[in-house]
Amino acid sequence: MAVMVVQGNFDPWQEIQAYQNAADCLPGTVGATSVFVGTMRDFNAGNAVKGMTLEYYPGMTERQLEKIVAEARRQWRLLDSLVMHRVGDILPNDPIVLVAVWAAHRGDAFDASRYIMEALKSRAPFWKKERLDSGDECWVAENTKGYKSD
Amino acid sequence: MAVMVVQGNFDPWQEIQAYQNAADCLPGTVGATSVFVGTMRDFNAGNAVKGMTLEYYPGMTERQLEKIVAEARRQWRLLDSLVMHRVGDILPNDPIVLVAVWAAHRGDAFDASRYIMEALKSRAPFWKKERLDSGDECWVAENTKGYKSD
Amino acid sequence: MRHLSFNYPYFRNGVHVMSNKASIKVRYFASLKENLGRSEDHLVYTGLMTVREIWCSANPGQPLPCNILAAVNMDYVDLDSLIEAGDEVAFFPPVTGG
Amino acid sequence: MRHLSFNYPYFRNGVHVMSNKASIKVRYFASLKENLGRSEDHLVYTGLMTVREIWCSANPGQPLPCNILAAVNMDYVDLDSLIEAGDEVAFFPPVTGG
Repeated sequence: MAVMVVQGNFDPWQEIQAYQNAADCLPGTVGATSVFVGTMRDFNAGNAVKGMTLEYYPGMTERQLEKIVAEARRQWRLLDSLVMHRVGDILPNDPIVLVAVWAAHRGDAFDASRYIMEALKSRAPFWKKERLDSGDECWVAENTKGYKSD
Repeated sequence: MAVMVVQGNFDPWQEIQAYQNAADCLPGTVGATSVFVGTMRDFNAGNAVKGMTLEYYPGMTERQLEKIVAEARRQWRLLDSLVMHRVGDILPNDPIVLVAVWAAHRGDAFDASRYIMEALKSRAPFWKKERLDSGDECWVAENTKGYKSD
Repeated sequence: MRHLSFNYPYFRNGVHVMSNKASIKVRYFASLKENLGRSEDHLVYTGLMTVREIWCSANPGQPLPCNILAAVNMDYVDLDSLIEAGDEVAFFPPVTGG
Repeated sequence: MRHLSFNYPYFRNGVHVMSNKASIKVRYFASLKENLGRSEDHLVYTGLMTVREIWCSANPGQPLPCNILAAVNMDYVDLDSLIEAGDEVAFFPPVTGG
């Protein structure tokens, strides 16, 4: 049940492999793994973006991520989970966030991974400042919603 | 938009990496990757399972998987997708199915990956025969549902 | 079951042709294949038939299992849909992949 | 804003203690930090106050931005909740991670 705030680029697929290999309790019990990876796009709201800086609130960010994971564990039957989030300077195509959830059954894995992502987007203290092609810098005002019905 | 039926074990995370690296169109446009991996558990309905054999209908299986992916592409804005499904003899902890979906936005990625998995479970012609610890072999009668409300 | 004779046999250049097109391949999978003890049948096409009638021709006296799925040319079909000469018909139990 | 004098100052072994516990750390993040031109303030705790009152003390004359979020000791709080001596209060704009 790891939660990590990381400086510097990371490969989400390697991280999952490494985490899985180190998790002794998982083999044989896992039927479903649901993973979400958020990556930086080079376009946002019509502007070409060269890069961004991700600010966070050390201490509170980790605490909120852990709370979100705990909420997910209370609602669904999970075997393990891994949440990683990048901070600092980021380039297009870099992974920003990884949410991986291991469960016996797929309903729990799908529901929990999406819940964690939506909660993270609305409550984990991270802030994006984009560097545009024009040279301007601007703070992203608000995250878009993850459900059409929102 | 690849659909593959594979004999022999595969590593889903390596497959995703390789597929992503070969997909020229993806960099910079992808904001969300949603992945589901189904693995073989060593317990099913209270029985210890030693292994299983997955039968399929060559031709029809691929055709149905492609139809399902095409349906997902009509309903959501996807940039790419990868579906792999194992056939033949399988051991506990082996990956059985991989569904990966790349999109600009997370709502599309989450919705489409789950849609593809549920459709695959109900319509793609695969059949599991389990080898129990007791020595008995038995065909799995029916898949469980992926949504609680079903 | 009606046999529509204008559908079969057919003639090409005055020669009676018994091509692949005029037969029906019936395939069985998984537990159904094991229970029947064979994986396929080849029927002579004798005119318009439903998928259900194909089952009866291939398995006389055996009731169609109630949860059976059927496909024609690798697409799912209703048991009452019609098949044509050259079609591949498949019967199988509920799928359990993924 | 009422200053409840029985809350402060407090005494330990007869000595007037001005510990860290008796101060309030106020932190700002992201665009709010840039707009204010500073990342934190340190206020002397002068009795029960709401989070909103903390903002007013630290930023006199500056209205509280309407979409602002607040946390006390790293948990989200309502702007009308009360803070205690030693608390860390944070103000920041809507979060945009993930």
